[in-house]
Amino acid sequence: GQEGGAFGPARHGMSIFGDLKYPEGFPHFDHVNPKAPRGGEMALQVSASGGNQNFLTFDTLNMFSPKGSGAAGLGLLFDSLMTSSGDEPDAMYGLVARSVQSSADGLIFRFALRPEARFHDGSRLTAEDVAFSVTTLKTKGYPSYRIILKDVVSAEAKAPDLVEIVFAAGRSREMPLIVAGLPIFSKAYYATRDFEAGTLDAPLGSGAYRIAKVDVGRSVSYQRDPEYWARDLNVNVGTGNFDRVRYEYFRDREAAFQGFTGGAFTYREEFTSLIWATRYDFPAFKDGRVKREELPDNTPSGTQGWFLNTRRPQFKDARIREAVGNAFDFEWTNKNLMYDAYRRTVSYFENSTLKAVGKPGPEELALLEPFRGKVPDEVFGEPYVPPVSDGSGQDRTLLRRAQQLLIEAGCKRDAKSNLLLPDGRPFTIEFIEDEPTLNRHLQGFTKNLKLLGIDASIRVVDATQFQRRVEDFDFDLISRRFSMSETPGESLKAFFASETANTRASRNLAGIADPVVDALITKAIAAPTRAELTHAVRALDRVLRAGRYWVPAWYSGRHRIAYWDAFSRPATEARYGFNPLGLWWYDAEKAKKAGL
Amino acid sequence: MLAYIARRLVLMVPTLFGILLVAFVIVQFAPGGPVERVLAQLQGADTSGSSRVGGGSGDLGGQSGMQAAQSGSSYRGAQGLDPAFIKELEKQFGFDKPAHERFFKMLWDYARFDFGKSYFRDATVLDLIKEKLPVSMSLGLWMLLISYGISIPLGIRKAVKDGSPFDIWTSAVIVIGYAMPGFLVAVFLIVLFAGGSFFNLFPLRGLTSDNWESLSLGGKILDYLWHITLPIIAMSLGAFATLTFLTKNSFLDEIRKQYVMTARMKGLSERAVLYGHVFRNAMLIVISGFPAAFIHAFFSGSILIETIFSLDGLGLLSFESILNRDYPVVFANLYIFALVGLVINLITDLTYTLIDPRIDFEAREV
Amino acid sequence: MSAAPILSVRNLAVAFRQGGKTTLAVDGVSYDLRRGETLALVGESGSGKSVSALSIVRLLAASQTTGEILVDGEDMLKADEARMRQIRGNVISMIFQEPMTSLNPLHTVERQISEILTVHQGLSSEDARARTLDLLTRVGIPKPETRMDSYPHQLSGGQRQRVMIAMALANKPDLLIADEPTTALDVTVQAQILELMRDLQRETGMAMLFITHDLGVVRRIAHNVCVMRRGKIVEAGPVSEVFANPQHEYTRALMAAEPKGLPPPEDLAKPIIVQGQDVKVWFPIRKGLLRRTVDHVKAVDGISFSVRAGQTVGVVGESGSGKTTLGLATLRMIRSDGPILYLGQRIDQLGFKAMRPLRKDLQIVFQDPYGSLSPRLSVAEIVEEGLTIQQPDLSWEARRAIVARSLGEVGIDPQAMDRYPHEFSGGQRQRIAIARAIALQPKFVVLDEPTSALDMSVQAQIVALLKKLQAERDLAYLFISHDLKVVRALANHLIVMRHGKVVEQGAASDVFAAPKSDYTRALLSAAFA
Amino acid sequence: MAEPILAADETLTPAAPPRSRWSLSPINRRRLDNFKRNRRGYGALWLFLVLFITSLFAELIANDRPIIASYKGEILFPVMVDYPEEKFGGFLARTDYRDPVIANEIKAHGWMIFPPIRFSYDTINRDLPAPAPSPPTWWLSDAQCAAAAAKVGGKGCGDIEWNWLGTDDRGRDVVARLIYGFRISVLFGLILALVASLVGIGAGAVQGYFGGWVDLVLQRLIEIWTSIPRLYLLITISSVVAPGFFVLLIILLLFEWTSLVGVVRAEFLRARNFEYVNAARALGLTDGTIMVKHVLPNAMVATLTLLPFVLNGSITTLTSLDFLGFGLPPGSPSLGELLQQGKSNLQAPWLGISGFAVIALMLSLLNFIGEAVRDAFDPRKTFA
Ligand SMILES: Nc1ncnc2c1ncn2[C@@H]1O[C@H](COP(=O)(O)OP(=O)(O)OP(=O)(O)O)[C@@H](O)[C@H]1O
Ligand SMILES: Nc1ncnc2c1ncn2[C@@H]1O[C@H](COP(=O)(O)OP(=O)(O)OP(=O)(O)O)[C@@H](O)[C@H]1O
Ligand SMILES: [Mg+2]
Ligand SMILES: [Mg+2]
Repeated sequence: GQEGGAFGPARHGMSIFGDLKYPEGFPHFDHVNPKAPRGGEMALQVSASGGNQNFLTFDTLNMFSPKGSGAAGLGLLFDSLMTSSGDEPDAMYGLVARSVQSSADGLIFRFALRPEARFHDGSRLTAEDVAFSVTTLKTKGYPSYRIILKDVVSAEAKAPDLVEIVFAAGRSREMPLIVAGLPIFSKAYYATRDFEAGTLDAPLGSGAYRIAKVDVGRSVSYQRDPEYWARDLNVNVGTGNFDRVRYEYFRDREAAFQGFTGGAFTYREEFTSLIWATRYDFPAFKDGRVKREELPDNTPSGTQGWFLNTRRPQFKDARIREAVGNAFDFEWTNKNLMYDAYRRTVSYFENSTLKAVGKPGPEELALLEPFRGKVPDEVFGEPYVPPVSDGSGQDRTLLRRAQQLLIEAGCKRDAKSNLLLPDGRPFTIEFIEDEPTLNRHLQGFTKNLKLLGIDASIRVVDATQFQRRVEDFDFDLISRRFSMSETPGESLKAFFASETANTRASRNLAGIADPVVDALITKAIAAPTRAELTHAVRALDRVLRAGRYWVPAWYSGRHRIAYWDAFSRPATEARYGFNPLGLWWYDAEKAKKAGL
Repeated sequence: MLAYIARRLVLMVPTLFGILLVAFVIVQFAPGGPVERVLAQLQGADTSGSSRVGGGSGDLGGQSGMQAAQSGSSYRGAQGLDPAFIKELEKQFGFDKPAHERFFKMLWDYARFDFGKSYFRDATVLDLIKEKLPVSMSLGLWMLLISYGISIPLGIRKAVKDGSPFDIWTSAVIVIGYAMPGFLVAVFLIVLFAGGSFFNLFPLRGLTSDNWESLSLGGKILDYLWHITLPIIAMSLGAFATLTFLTKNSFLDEIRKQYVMTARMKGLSERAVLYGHVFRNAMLIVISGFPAAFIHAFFSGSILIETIFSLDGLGLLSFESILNRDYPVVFANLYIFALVGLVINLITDLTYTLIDPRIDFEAREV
Repeated sequence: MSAAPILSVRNLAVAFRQGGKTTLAVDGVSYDLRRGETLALVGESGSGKSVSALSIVRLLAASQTTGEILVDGEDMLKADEARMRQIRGNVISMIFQEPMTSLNPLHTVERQISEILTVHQGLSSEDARARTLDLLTRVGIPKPETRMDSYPHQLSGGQRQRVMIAMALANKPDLLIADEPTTALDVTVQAQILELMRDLQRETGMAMLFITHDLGVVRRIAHNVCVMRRGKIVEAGPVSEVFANPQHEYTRALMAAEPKGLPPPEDLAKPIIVQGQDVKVWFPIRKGLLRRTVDHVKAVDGISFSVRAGQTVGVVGESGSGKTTLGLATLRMIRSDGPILYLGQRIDQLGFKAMRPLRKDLQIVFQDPYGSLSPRLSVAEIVEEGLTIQQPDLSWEARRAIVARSLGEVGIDPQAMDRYPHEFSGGQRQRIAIARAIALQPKFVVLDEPTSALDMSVQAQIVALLKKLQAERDLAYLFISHDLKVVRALANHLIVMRHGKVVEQGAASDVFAAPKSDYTRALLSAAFA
Repeated sequence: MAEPILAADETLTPAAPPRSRWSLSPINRRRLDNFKRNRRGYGALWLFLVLFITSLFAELIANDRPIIASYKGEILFPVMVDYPEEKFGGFLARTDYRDPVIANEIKAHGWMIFPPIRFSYDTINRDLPAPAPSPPTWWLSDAQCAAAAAKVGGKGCGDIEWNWLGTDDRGRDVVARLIYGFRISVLFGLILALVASLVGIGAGAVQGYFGGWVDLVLQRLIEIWTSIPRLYLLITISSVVAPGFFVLLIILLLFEWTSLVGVVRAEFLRARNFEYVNAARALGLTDGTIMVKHVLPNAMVATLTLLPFVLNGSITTLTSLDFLGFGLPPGSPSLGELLQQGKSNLQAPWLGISGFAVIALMLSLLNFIGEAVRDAFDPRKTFA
């Protein structure tokens, strides 16, 4: 007898709501060029970190241990049970796993493995290895893995090609996907080695690339494995086209940029509007050897903004919170400090289908209606959008509105024109930051707050101290950026639920504690289909925005990339997976022209 | 003198104790510890502060403006932190024990020169220092050589030619060199000589090329020199000023004394007079500072220059370990450098007596 | 004697400028000096003797020199530095007036002397060492091997002077400029040195420009003499002529001047001011890197003495016999063993602080006046300093008046009191040191060779001053000197020292009249020969 | 016979004319003269004083508030007094006199006189012709200025407010920041350097002069003191109080003084053996007097030489603290911040260059002054 009820059918892929774009036996993903030539090299910098990776340096080839800083690209060494498709928000298709089936209650997942899966040393990749990998990451892995894998109860090899993962009841929706995406280590290899060791020995993997060369702290190169067991697998067709992949590290931003101009590496994603706007005037760019492009980014842009700590007396009143938001002139900031490179974030789910726009549709209304009276009426109209200023940096209309709101909320001024809270205490706001980057943008913000009579100041502290203060909610206003998933689930609680409002170290920075929000989160988590999820989250977005818990910042919605003109790319973009390293290929002809 | 040396050596023990105690107490009060550091890093913050040094980040905030998101799988589960996990971390770093217990354990370990391992790297502290030493030594020794090699003769010449045009223009050059911030110069040099815009002549990073192992000895030396040229230039511009002026002024003070006249009367060459006679009298501080400078050269570090040229030296190590709350590294660094410092101080004092036999350290009871 | 002068000075003038004022230190001096000849330059302290000598080798900083200085026909004022280097130390050597400050304090005796040998003669280091040893022996340094590694501060004044002399003679120069070369030497050693110079003169035909205030010495060794006063030569000629028949009023005065008179007889009823019993000062000799003590220099080795109010105890004896050390120990300037009492109170164990209130009663004039004057203080500040302790409420004007009077008393133009010490002549500095000590109105003064750099007339003036003060204030002196004439004029009690021990001690009159020990006898006979 | 000669020639002139209260003693006169004779140093002193004193009145030179204004017949002093905007018919708690609404209102009912530079160190130029850091206005073409000029009804760069040295990366006027930055740096540096030197010299002097146990113990204490992990101390302190001018000054002072101790101690160890120090002791002078008047001048050379660099060092320290985020509160006019911006904005050379130029100027002036002071106390220095 099986616990958890009967198992469903074995499938070649899985997704949160079960919808799969590609049928079993599909030849290749749509967004690849199946005929992409193989060869050449791509050299780049790390731009996203996982495990213990660090943007500035590395000292170990083990990125999954808590110790040290792992080299970039180590993920290339490892296969996972399944791999994401890139043009669906969360679907994954079998890589090492041939198929997957789950119990009716969704707590037990069984992955059937491909018998041909091999590690680089030729040994077979078995269910034992998968089970070992999951349990090891859960117990000894880098903390983020340990935290995520909390909901994994066990991972067991049922047969050499069958692994069973048991999840805890109430697991978050994405757990199976997370497990399916974990790297798979060789159990035999680690029998004689310490998994946590910060070693410089190349770890044994099974993936498309092997480590070719390591120059600690400076660069790490990978070589495509021509014998890769899954090279012709449908999920891999048209991917991994570069013979060599090289990651370069620079501790200094300017040095890195100069490295790029000199051809020390060939692909660069730009995160700074200033450099993008002003520095692309070097010879290689001018004579066309370096190309520059802005590609759309369709993934949720992340939730960045200044969260107002509602636990503080200043910010108890939503009117005051809105007034504070009015003091930030995004239009001026964007134009004068950021070369108009950004767009205003208005929603917690910006740049995704989950963002609420226009008047609520019938489904949303259905969700919201029960709360009429408990939420501001504006929830039933257009969602709140931060006001657009006249771009003068000091829009008097907005400030006047702020002033009115403050007075409505009961604020007064003392003899010296300092603003007082309704309870008579002086109104002070301290922005704390763990790095000075945003100070520029805050300058005008604080200036406007001061015009309103608020004693606003900025304080920069070191990251660790910052963390301590964030954990203790010891701040007035804080800037954070959270990544949002296209399929949010449990994580919504961490950000917005009242249960986390007073849990130390939670991510509910604003201290949102609203039963309506809680109820909508429950709806979202329980949503059985993507459509229902979307409605629930949009409704949630409306309620949250009506709460004025934050002063939203901005987002790019684009990838700004520059590269030495040696690459070609597939005609269709992967909507959810921006992955030049995996999908582009080396164009020898262009490369010759570019002098590479 | 023997008694004095013995006294000094014996006093090193309480001194080291004092140093560790004070540091330990202060560290206890510093807000945030290794646990917060781990948590901050989990949130994608740059806990070492190096990105601040290495140049501001993008417009989006977060580490270096890059996506601080955890890759692929993990960010989907962005969740709150489990208090049990925090407890576990505390235990891992030994913070479940009371402070005094930790302190005495540290003392006992250090007394046996057991410095333990870094919290955040799988390496012993000594290995870390060993790993970073070559960089620091390279920078330090060259700087020392250049600054002493140029400043002292220059200072002497300036003293001899006090008030002449030579004196004036060298002063101006030195002061301007000093006022130039090394990090700006460094960046300027990189743009000019190591980027794709002007001359791509010098390497951007490190001490050696990645094919260093395969080079011949001469090739190795050339490669090494090729690498350190820019950092050394950037660092040394400001290095002459104090030493040169100190030399000049000390010389000015001595140069008209009676014994110099005697030396001149002997018919000695100007060089012999200046270096043979005046030097030792004038340069007590400079000469006796040399052993210290020499030893320090091994451990010197410049966070900014190391960052700009991606040189992993002790400067960065100690800076990062402090901001990272990597206490084993912090305390071991402190202990080792303090110990070295104490020995250097003693050596310096002994050099005083070698330079000037009249010097002693006793109290004058008469 | 060859006809062409090796040195010919024409119309030499040296001017100093400070604070916009110009002081003419040497004013149109001309003389000739031939090979094998000795020219003595005598004259009043501060008359420009040293300045004129220094200008020959162009070692005067911050001055304007005009005229002509021909050495072997070559004008020194026009020669370039390289040429000057060849000349200095080789053709011309110089013994500086102040040996105490003229040696490099951080070089050993050996190094100082051998350097000049290696530079000009290219001797190897062993040869140079051997030569150095020989030179040291010849200038009368006892046990020179043990002295080779000494630093100047470990030597007595006379020893330092002899090191200077050895240095100057090392290269057998053609012209030796000796600026008061024997001031710190006792008569026997002085004789030995003069003999050495004369030998050298005979041997190499060396010419000597000999600056001194000791007319006896002039008579003994000089062929010609120039008498200087206020920067001018007032009289010149062969020694015999000038001495026999001085023309200028000043010359006559100089010749006649001599510390005269006898001290009052000892008054045993007066209280004992300072007393020492079996005083010992042993300096450790240190060797090696760790500076272990291997032996001792027994500088003062069990000396007992007492000084009464109104009494002057003269201390005489061979150079290096421990006189200075004794004086310093008496004032507790160095550590010593054996009780020392001041007004019956033991002070030999007193510390720094405890001594301080007594200091104003116990004063000292150091043997090395130059070294004892702070180089960055003006003379006024130096002399005034003691007053600020003694009479802290004096107004600035009053203090300056006292300073001016004190300086005037020792014969220094008070208008010069705002100058720095280095802007004075050797003798002037010595007098400044005396003025400083006296300004404090002490009860007891140690005078360590206070008149060694003074010409006869000033010497007499100082002696008279000391006597006057003694009479007025019942001052007690411990008077250290080589100049037995001065001692005779001042001291009523005498201690004769040798090798750190007392050879003879007693009432001065007795000792002068009937010396008991051979050493004293030799000393006296040399002095009053 | 000797005495008459003396008496005849050396007339004892009165020492000096009586000194008035404020005049210098002759030797100090001479020192002052020596100082003045070093023309470079003397000139540098004047220039420095002029710059420094001018910068003390920075509020009257570069400010975003009028020095004086007349509104509806009332004379106002906005530089000194905060007037709420209500006074001028607005609604805000503070008045931004640069705001066209207010400016027009005041002009309509009176007049106002602005300082020559109408930006304060923290004034954001809201009408930038180009995104910040925007270049010096004279560097721009009229086309670039057109948009900004249109707002004030003009056409080209001549019609807009000028940023002579451009703006920093937050749109603040560089000249204004330099003026205020110079003031804060010099004040900070001078106080720090002077107090630190005083304490450092004192400690070094005591150690070197007395030697023995005093030296042994003090030296050990200093060894312990200098080993204090400063960054932690800073972090700790700054977590309690917001780091500002005085907090930073005190924290830096706590450590800066040790830098001179070693040098001074060495000089004292050496000089206490000099004959003239013994002589001073024999005079019965107090230890303090001996140390200050006789020994210290020897240590002064090193101290005077190092002083300008200590001062400059404090600027550098401030810079590095800025880097770490422990510096002056964000927004303060710090030269360090300007240099730092220069580094991250290579396309805007005016930032780095102007910051560097001010520091170089300041350092040169101080060095020249230091040289002249040294000359003044050098007994052998004579000027032809
Ligand atoms: N550097 C100087 N600046 C100003 N005046 C000076 C300087 N050096 C010497 N003098 C003055 O020049 C005069 C001559 O000095 P000099 O040393 O030649 O005297 P001297 O004849 O050697 O006397 P003594 O016998 O006392 O040594 C003195 O009055 C002295 O004050
Ligand atoms: N600091 C010292 N260290 C070692 N030896 C010393 C020291 N000071 C003096 N001496 C030695 O002690 C002896 C006595 O010296 P002192 O200076 O008392 O002689 P002196 O009688 O004053 O001689 P002079 O007449 O030459 O001045 C000398 O041999 C000298 O070398
Ligand atoms: Mg003389
Ligand atoms: Mg003596």
